[in-house]
Amino acid sequence: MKLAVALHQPLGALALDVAFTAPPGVTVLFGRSGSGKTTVVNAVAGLLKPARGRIALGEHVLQDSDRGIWLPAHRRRLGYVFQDARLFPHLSVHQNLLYGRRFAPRGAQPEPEARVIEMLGIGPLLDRRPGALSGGERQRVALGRALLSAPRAILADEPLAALDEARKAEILPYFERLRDEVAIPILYVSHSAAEVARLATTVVVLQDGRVIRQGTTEDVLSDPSVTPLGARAAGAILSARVIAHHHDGLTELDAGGARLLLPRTLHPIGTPLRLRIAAQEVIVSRARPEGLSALNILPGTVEQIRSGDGPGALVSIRTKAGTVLARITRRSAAALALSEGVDCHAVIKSVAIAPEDIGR
Amino acid sequence: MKLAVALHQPLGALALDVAFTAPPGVTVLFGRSGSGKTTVVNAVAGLLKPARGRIALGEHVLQDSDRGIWLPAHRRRLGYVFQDARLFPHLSVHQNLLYGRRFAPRGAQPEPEARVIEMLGIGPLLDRRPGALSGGERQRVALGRALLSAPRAILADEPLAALDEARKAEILPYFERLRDEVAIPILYVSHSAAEVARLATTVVVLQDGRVIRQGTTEDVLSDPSVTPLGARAAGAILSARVIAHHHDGLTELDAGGARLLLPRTLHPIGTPLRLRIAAQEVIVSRARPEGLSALNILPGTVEQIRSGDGPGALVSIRTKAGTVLARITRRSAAALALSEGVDCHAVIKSVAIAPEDIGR
Amino acid sequence: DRVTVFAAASLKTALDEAAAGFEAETGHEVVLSFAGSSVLARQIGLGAPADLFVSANEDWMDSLADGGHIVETSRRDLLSNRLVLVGPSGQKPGDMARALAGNTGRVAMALVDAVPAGIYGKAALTELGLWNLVAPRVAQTDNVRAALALVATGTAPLGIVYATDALAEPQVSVIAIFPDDSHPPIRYPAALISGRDTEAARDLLNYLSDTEAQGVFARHGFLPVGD
Amino acid sequence: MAVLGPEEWQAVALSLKVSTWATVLSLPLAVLAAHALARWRFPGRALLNGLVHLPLIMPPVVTGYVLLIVFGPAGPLGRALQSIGVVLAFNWTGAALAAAVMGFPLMVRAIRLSIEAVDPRLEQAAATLGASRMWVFLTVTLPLILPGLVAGAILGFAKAMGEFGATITFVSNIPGQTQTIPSAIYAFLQVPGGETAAARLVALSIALALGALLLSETVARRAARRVGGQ
Amino acid sequence: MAVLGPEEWQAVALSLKVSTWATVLSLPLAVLAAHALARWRFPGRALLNGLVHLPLIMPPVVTGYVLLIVFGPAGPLGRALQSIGVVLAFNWTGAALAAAVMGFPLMVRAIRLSIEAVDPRLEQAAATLGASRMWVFLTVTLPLILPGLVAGAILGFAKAMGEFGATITFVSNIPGQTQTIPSAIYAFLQVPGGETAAARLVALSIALALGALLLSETVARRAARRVGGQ
Ligand SMILES: Nc1ncnc2c1ncn2[C@@H]1O[C@H](COP(=O)(O)OP(=O)(O)OP(=O)(O)O)[C@@H](O)[C@H]1O
Ligand SMILES: Nc1ncnc2c1ncn2[C@@H]1O[C@H](COP(=O)(O)OP(=O)(O)OP(=O)(O)O)[C@@H](O)[C@H]1O
Ligand code: MOO
Ligand SMILES: [Mg+2]
Ligand SMILES: [Mg+2]
Repeated sequence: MKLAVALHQPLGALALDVAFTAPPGVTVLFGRSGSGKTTVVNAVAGLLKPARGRIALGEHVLQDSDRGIWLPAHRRRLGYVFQDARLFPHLSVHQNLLYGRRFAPRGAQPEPEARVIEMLGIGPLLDRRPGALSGGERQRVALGRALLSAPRAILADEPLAALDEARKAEILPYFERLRDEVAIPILYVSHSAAEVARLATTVVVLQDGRVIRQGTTEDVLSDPSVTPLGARAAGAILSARVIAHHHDGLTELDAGGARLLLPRTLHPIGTPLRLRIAAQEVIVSRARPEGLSALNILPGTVEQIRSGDGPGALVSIRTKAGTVLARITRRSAAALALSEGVDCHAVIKSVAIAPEDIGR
Repeated sequence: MKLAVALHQPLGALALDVAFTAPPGVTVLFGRSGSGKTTVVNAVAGLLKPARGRIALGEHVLQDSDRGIWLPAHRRRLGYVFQDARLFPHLSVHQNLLYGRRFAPRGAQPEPEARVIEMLGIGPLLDRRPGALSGGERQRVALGRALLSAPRAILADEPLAALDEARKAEILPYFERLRDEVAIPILYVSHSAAEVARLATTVVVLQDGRVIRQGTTEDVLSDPSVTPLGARAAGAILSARVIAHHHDGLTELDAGGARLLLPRTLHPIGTPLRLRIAAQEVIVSRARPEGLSALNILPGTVEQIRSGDGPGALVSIRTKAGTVLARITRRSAAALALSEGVDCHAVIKSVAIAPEDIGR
Repeated sequence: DRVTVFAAASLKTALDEAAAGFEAETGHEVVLSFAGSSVLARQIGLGAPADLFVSANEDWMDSLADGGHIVETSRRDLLSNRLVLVGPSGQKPGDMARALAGNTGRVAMALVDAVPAGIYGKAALTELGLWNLVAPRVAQTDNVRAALALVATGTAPLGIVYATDALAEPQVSVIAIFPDDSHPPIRYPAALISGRDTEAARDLLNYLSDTEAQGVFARHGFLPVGD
Repeated sequence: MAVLGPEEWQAVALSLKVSTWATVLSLPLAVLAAHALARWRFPGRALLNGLVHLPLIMPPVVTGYVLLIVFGPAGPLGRALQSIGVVLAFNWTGAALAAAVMGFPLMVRAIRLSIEAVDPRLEQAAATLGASRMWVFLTVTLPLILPGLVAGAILGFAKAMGEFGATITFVSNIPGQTQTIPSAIYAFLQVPGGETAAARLVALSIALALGALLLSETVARRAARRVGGQ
Repeated sequence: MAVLGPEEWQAVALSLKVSTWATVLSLPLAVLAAHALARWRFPGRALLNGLVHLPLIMPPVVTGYVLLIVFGPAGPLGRALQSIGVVLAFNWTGAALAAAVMGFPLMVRAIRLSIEAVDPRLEQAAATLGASRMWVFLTVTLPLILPGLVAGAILGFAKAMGEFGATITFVSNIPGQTQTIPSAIYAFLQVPGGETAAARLVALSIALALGALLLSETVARRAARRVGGQ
């Protein structure tokens, strides 16, 4: 089942005009502040009635302005996780979780309550009031509440933006589990490249109310022409698998035959992981460098070099592990005589792969 | 004139018990959420009356519980910049700026209005209402408002925390100018290592209501035993001076005789800068590496190696530019046979020096 | 000059007309304030700036006299009136007792312990042996005109008011007249207020006792004193 | 306080009954009106607002008179109600109606303010979870405005305890049936020497209303704390 | 609406005068009381709250009677005021006092709510800039509660326009001197056939009060917008 969205809505100076499809898995809506992300999600949720549009979830039409169809929010059965949780302050955590259940249609099969509570680790909180929860706990409960309403899709508008790093790290894994264990489309708004890398199966990039790019996460994030977040967001996603945990605290991964070392993760051996390697953390070398502290050295071939107005250049290097992006200075690119087809090495520090950039 | 603070105050489970001195310049109060930073600042401001304590600004006693002295907030003449700006919504920007002036004592010499407005770049905003300002503009006005009340010290409680990266980058320089141009103590709360690196002259580290470390910025931030922010916060501060702007978009700096290249900054030639080099961005090499894209290679000597439980080790390398910290894996440290006194090179990518880590 | 008169509510229509005559004749200005005699007496007792008080019974005038609030020498009975049982317009005249017994509806009266019309009414019913029959059904109002309104609007089927009230209100009909001897004689005593006995007030009091004004009152159904 | 006579006790009991019913019955309507004024945009909103405020603006005697004309035995609504067995005129039910009408604007104002303070984003959240407008109101808005609701109700109750002008005009002053505390006080004040009895009742009615008021502040504070968390 | 007679015009003019003065003079006191109830913690707070609410709770006639006893020519305060040339009883000034007293609780409630809505952090900010308690109130709190202040004032004004029971008891019903619109209406209702004249005045007084109410909502909305930014 996929979510198909096509909208037109004048918004102040901006005209929102988007069309995209969100397949099962996580579709991240990505873009600068003010680009229209929240507006799109609210339109999908039915909290806002766009001037024209067609929104359908599989066969189920939520809006079709041509045919005069518009379902109100409470009949759409979409689980919305808001940036600010919006838990009901007068209800306990447990009552919050069960809130949507009574409105679910008889036939609906919500996730079993026990499973959701276990998955989100909120068992110990059930009797508390939302006022007594930390920000991270609050968002987990909000997620649980949405799930237990037996939704046909999940909408999440920057659910982690209000949280500090520690809290973010606490919640991201729950969204991962959701993506992997629940087979409904998730539309997720974010402007964190790390979140995109960890969660997204599909990325839709918005700019000034328009979709400027739409595709798989690997494609979109490694496309240097997509700079809604500035050059610093560029990075490549590698798929890998845990093959060993070493005694000195490092975890070894296999990525398409190449070996990577990073600080120990808690994932058991065999777990498939997605790594985001930020382009600015990668050093390029023509010869295989020796005697460096960096442990990961991937041989490869230059696929493409793009440079803009600034001092930087973005080099894509095809390696066994996949395409790696490196942001270096134009001066270095010249000094190393890099050009398409040239052989080189991508040098990556183990410790430069940040914990929040490692996901399943 | 310096601010001397000694406080005791039970706070829920916590007992706040701190004593420190803030000399002119910026003293950053640094510590985890809940460690008591805001409570300290509020006590200094007089918004909270600690159970026991002595707070004095030079000769001027603000509180001395032993002698029964306690000045109410409005008689302390401290400029408080709040995290949430707290501009008066019913007054224009200009009226907000002038608010404190009428309460300043006859003798006080507030900063000249024109100079503050110019320094903060808020001239074009004067007639607007706070509601129509962006977050960054709002904090600048709040800073100006505090300055124009002719304060004897400035207090700032995470003034940038609510802002996104772009806004932060917009305001930090104003605090720098304040530090360099106004000769009063500034007590600044933050938990961003980058902010500390750019602004602080003195750092006071709080943990669970106690001061666990207090000293110059260089000392505190490069001390791996101080980990209120986790290992990733470790980094060294280098002092440098702009010596050239190159055509390919790079700026060349001189740091104690060593040359550094980084993406162009707007500072004119001759400007002294402080750079924070995050430890995890530094690669260590025994031999001088050749053919790498990294442009900055500083020769030096290993001063110290510290490792904890994890897979990482923190290497201090004494270079001409100053001490540089590198966070590498223990495996690499062993492979490179690093030990105290060994010669090595610190390899730093130009593009890895983030714009927010460069300050004056 | 200006004369301020506090007068019983039942005098409203007639006294308005008589006062206008006085104004035309003398050029003085008359300000009239009407309410239940009880309210007015209390206010005068507490210093209200009335020059002349016309009560609807002797008791309230007596209570002012006891407090020294009136000029005793000026006191005189101005008018008399009769008490009637009324019903909605169209009601046929009939026997008092039968009308009261034959209808189980409310009987509207002014406050039976305070307002003159109520006091007279209660006395008359008691005298006629009807009080016990009527008492549980009495609906009391703060003055006699309010009781009249209850009958006029059809809220109460019966009411006890002055004959003059019944005459003024086309929406009600008189069912029966209470015998004069069933209650203390209805008197409207008038007196000047102590310390305020101006020439104009004295003139007005005299004017009201005089034939011209008495003619006006008669036209509104009031009876001369001593009738 | 001296002991009250049986007639005075009757007045007290009646006043409590009348005020309680007036409050309980007008509360749902007040909530509805407050909700409409706070949240809905519809033509005639200003008119509704004015209508709700009328009893505050009009002299109570006039309000009573209007009630008499409309709900009296000869009035259009009065006749209709009578035909289904509801008698208002000269009945304690009529006193309750008068008290309810007079207290209505106060209730609506208090409740409206508390509705305006409810975060509409919580209501949106409830809608996305499947709750229809009605359910959103019952399960989210209503519990959240509880403090304001209680405050409004008790204010209305206090007002009802003191209502006089409209009551005596509409239902007269019949001991044991429509003689509320204020009517009894008024009657006492009219009789020479009645001041002591009147003062007794005044003190009692003030004590009752202040008690209610204190109760309302306590309940409101407690409800606010409950909603606020912990 | 038919043209009003001179006596009716007098009543209208008097009512406007009385209500205006009542509102203007009681407003500062209402602000003070509201501020104390909203922000200060002091012994006797509950008592003050009760006292403020008394006129809402007591039958208006009783309030008027109390005023008469205290401020009448024979009353303790009345005599003191009279010696400095201020006469309240049976004077339009007394009508203003009665109206002010009766409208007071409504004003205080409205203003108190708006004070409670002011972010105390703004007041703290003002204190750190050197403003004493008094200045904080004048330069921050007061401007921010303007909408509530206006709403409260107009509500008090509307109530004053309709006040009857306390007024007629305290100052009687003397045309041209103390006969306000409600007293005039009452007088008309006493006369058979006076309903038309009464209805005219009722309509006028409703129009005036509703106008004020509408004005208050507009002014409050505009002030809220001004404070909200842009
Ligand atoms: N009701 C409205 N009326 C007019 N303009 C609006 C309205 N709501 C939103 N906008 C404007 O529409 C644009 C898109 O807003 P939206 O909230 O969808 O952005 P966003 O991408 O979610 O931003 P952010 O990342 O800051 O949440 C913004 O420029 C915003 O100012
Ligand atoms: N009024 C209070 N009563 C009880 N505990 C309090 C109170 N105010 C603060 N605390 C507690 O005191 C501790 C210190 O709080 P404080 O706000 O000073 O921390 P902080 O260092 O400023 O944190 P943050 O970085 O989150 O702003 C926290 O544990 C907090 O929960
Ligand atoms: O005229 Mo009266 O004083 O109502 O009986
Ligand atoms: Mg948004
Ligand atoms: Mg804090």
